[in-house]
Amino acid sequence: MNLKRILAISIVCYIFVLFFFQVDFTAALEAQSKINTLVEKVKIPNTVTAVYLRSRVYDTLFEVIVFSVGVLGVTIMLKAEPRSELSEQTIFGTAQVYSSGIMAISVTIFLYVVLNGHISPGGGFAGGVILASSVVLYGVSSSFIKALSHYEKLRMKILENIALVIILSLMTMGLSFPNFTFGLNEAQSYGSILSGGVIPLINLLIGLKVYAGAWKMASEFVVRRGTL
Amino acid sequence: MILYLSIIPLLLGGVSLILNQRTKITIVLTFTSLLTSIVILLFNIGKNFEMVIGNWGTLGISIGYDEFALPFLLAVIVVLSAITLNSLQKSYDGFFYALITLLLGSLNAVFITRDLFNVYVSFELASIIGFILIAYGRKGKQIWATVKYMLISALGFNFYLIGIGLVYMKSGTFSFSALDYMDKLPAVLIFTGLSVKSGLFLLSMWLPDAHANAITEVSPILSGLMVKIEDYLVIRFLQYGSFQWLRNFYLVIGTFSAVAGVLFAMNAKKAKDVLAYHTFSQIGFIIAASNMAAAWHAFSHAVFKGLLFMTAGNIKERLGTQKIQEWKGKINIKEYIPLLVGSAAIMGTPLTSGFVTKNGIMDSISGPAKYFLVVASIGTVISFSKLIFVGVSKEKMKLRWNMWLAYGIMVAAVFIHGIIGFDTHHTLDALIMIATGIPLFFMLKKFLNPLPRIFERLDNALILYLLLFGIMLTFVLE
Amino acid sequence: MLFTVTAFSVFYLITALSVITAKTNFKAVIWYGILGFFASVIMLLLGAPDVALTQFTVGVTLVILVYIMAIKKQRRVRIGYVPTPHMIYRSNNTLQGLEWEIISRIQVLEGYHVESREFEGTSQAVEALKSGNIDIVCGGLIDDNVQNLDFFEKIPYLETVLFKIDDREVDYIHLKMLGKTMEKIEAVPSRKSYYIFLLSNRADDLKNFIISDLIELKKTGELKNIVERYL
Amino acid sequence: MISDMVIYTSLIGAFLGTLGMLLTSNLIKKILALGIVETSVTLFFTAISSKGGTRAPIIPSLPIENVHFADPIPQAVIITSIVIGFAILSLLLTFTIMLHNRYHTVDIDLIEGMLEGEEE
Repeated sequence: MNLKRILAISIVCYIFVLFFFQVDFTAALEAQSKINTLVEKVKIPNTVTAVYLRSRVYDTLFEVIVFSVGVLGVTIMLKAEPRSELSEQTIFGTAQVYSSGIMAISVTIFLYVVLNGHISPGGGFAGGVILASSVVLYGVSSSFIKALSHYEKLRMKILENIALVIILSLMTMGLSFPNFTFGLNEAQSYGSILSGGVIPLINLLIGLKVYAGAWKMASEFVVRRGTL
Repeated sequence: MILYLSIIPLLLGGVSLILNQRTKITIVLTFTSLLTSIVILLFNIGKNFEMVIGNWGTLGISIGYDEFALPFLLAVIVVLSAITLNSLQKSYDGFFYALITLLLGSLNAVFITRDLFNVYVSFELASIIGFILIAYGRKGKQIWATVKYMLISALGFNFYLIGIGLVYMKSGTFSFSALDYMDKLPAVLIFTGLSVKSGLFLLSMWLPDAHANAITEVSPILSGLMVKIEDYLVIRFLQYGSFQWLRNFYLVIGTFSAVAGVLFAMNAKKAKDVLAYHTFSQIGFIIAASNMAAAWHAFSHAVFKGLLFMTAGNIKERLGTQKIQEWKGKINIKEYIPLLVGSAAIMGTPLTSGFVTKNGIMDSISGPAKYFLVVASIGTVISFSKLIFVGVSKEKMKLRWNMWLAYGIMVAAVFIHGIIGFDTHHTLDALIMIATGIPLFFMLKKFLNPLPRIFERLDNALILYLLLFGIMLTFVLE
Repeated sequence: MLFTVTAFSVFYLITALSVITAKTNFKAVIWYGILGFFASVIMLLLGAPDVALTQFTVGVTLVILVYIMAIKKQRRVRIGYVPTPHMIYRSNNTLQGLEWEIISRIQVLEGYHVESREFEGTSQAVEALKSGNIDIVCGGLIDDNVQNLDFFEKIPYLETVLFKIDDREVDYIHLKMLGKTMEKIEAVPSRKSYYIFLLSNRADDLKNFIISDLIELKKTGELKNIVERYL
Repeated sequence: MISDMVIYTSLIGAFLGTLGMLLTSNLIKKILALGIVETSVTLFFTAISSKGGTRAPIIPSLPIENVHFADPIPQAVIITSIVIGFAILSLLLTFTIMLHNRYHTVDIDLIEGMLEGEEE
């Protein structure tokens, strides 16, 4: 046991000492021309979103599928596992009030981050995760059964599936026709919400999809392991 | 056009993920995507091109197609169609077929991409599907095999990301062509980062556990296709300048893996363990040569190893055990023939695909490594004699049509490949190898006992991997 | 600028060290959350607000998930029983009986925490099962006693014979109880039936466990021993 | 200069994470250590993107100023990798729950010991 530890530490130290003397820091990076091209072609202020959803959208397609497979994998793998009891959750009054407040704020942040994803920092994934984590916090600290029921009430499952299909088809359109933007770019002034063409729509759908997926994943965990 | 090789299966797979309650629709979608892949592949055979998706220049993702990708794309189609046929009429749900469709898309994507980061993304999708498929039976052993695989491979992929980060810092693009002007460090990081999934001895010690414990339909995918991704990338990267110096290293580690894998396989007692250890050995052959012949050996290995794993899995499901001792006299002739064909191919018998491609590898290697590979070949004969002399029962057994078809596709692929490429000048060597191997098996039979599996523990596997990583980094120092 | 980034880098490394040297899972998770925070601050300073936002939100969610995972909470099984001699009854403040022997194996084999609750009659126990207050009902229930109810699972565990007295049917245990009070009964064996456990629909895992355990008990002959000890 | 420093930080972070994965036998802590490696790689990519400058690559108004912008491509790319890492870590946690339900422990030495005794 001790030998193993010493061996492990020495090997890892050796590797990283070699690393430090090898890394070559002389970079030939010039971002200006890339940014010029991106702004000229996509016409949105946030160039990261332009790369993420236009020039390298093929990667993002895979990313969306990886996330969906991950969520479904978690759900299906945990299906046969024993459930924990949820009914007897002790609720603190203050926590309930605060977490309801946080819920309301986070819905606003979700919409802002998602719809402004092409103008200011943000995007579908971050927005969806923000909303999901705040709902999980609400459920864990206040009433988990209430939080669980909204998934059925809002028909999130159907919404999520529709969102996935539309995302995939929009991305395929973007891959097949390089100039596919719904033609909104030209009509709107630079920097307004609608100037993104389909980008705000894709961001919103990714946000919904990620929110539903992350919430589903977290709720499966809570159902199996119990609340706080 | 070539882009749709991956896009169509991904789209249909996304639809099947949604419809995972309706098994029949997902099966139809799987076959549809297999058919479209075949059609698109037929249109592209013989071409050689590279292009950027959507005219983005260095900002976009480049894809391409050439002769190196053909064996791998063919292997994907053959193995996945056989697996899907074999899985019909068993109790698989729609999610399984959705995963198979997505796997088809992601594997096709790896074999056509020319972008370093896209390799990461599509490889990661394929591996996530692999993780879920290994644990599909929900048994303790399977879950532990998955966790081991996930931890080691996730660590390796972070090294890969550091490597491509260095490439980007130097060149400003993720395209493969940037690899021409790199120094040695990114090459080492990229190779070791990906090699956790390559199936080489010492580098991926999680493999026997995962391959031997997975369910019948999944083992062929893991052994036939998942480990081939890294083999393809090794062969592909060798075309670029900064990887050339690694060729000798590939030769050494490939030969070592070929011999060590055979040593473990000869001593194993369980059928799927034997096959899993032979993955080490055959991948060793491929990596040692790393040329066009190796690419075709990857194809033939995918087919005959898939056939062997599928047959062994079906027999295990029927008899309830995978110890070869207890199979004696219980195997039906209809299961014995695929087993025999697969074993003949892996041993390199003339007229099978293994003979053609193994000779191609042997021709391209010179020096002392060749003798070790001959030893490994004889060892292969010894260890597969266990499966050949297993004894056939006279009982009647009804084989369902889909299994007939599944076996038929693979057996036909083995023989067609073997007959097209048949060449007389190595026939005598192959026959001599088989003739020495079988008597040796009967002599050594008593001394063969399973070797300890101490290297396969999680911590030891991680330490071995990092040890080899350290050795490779030492070579970078001038 | 350089100073700020240096300071946060040092903090980042200190928190990383704290995660790997933390004594408990709980502390490790808390340090991991702080690590994600420092990482996203560095990213923000380096001009990558998108990455910082994503990293921060993912970090928070992961912390929540791991936190839930790391808190060990055992499965609780609540048993409602109708006191019945031989089957399940309380003596010297401990439960005893045939059914108790079978059910309490969950406690030993699966490590679940078992709580018991007493009911006066079968209907009250079934009512409690319906409202989700208990998971299992036992106490000499027969297959015919409960019908047309779809919110629970029946698990038959022992074969029995029903006897006919006058115009009502009585099972073996109740016949024995009657035998103690009355002098003479005319009991005619009428037909076969089963003793059952009633399981809440929500307890799939319990159902699987009890069924597989019963098969094992029957195979090893232990069930016979238990039955003989009490009847 | 700043980005070089962050590159060093991220490499040391990856080093600490790798060590953490090797030195503990607690599965949950192994997963957290893997998370450290992933976060460090994310930092590495942001450091690369800021090689040319540390101004966020968001252009509010059109004539593009000639200041030192960060490179948007590594940033966009690493967001993808964060998402994939998140999916993998949550799958790992799922499998940890399943292992805990079967073996009642998260200690890998104990789990491996129990598995060796298990047949088929």
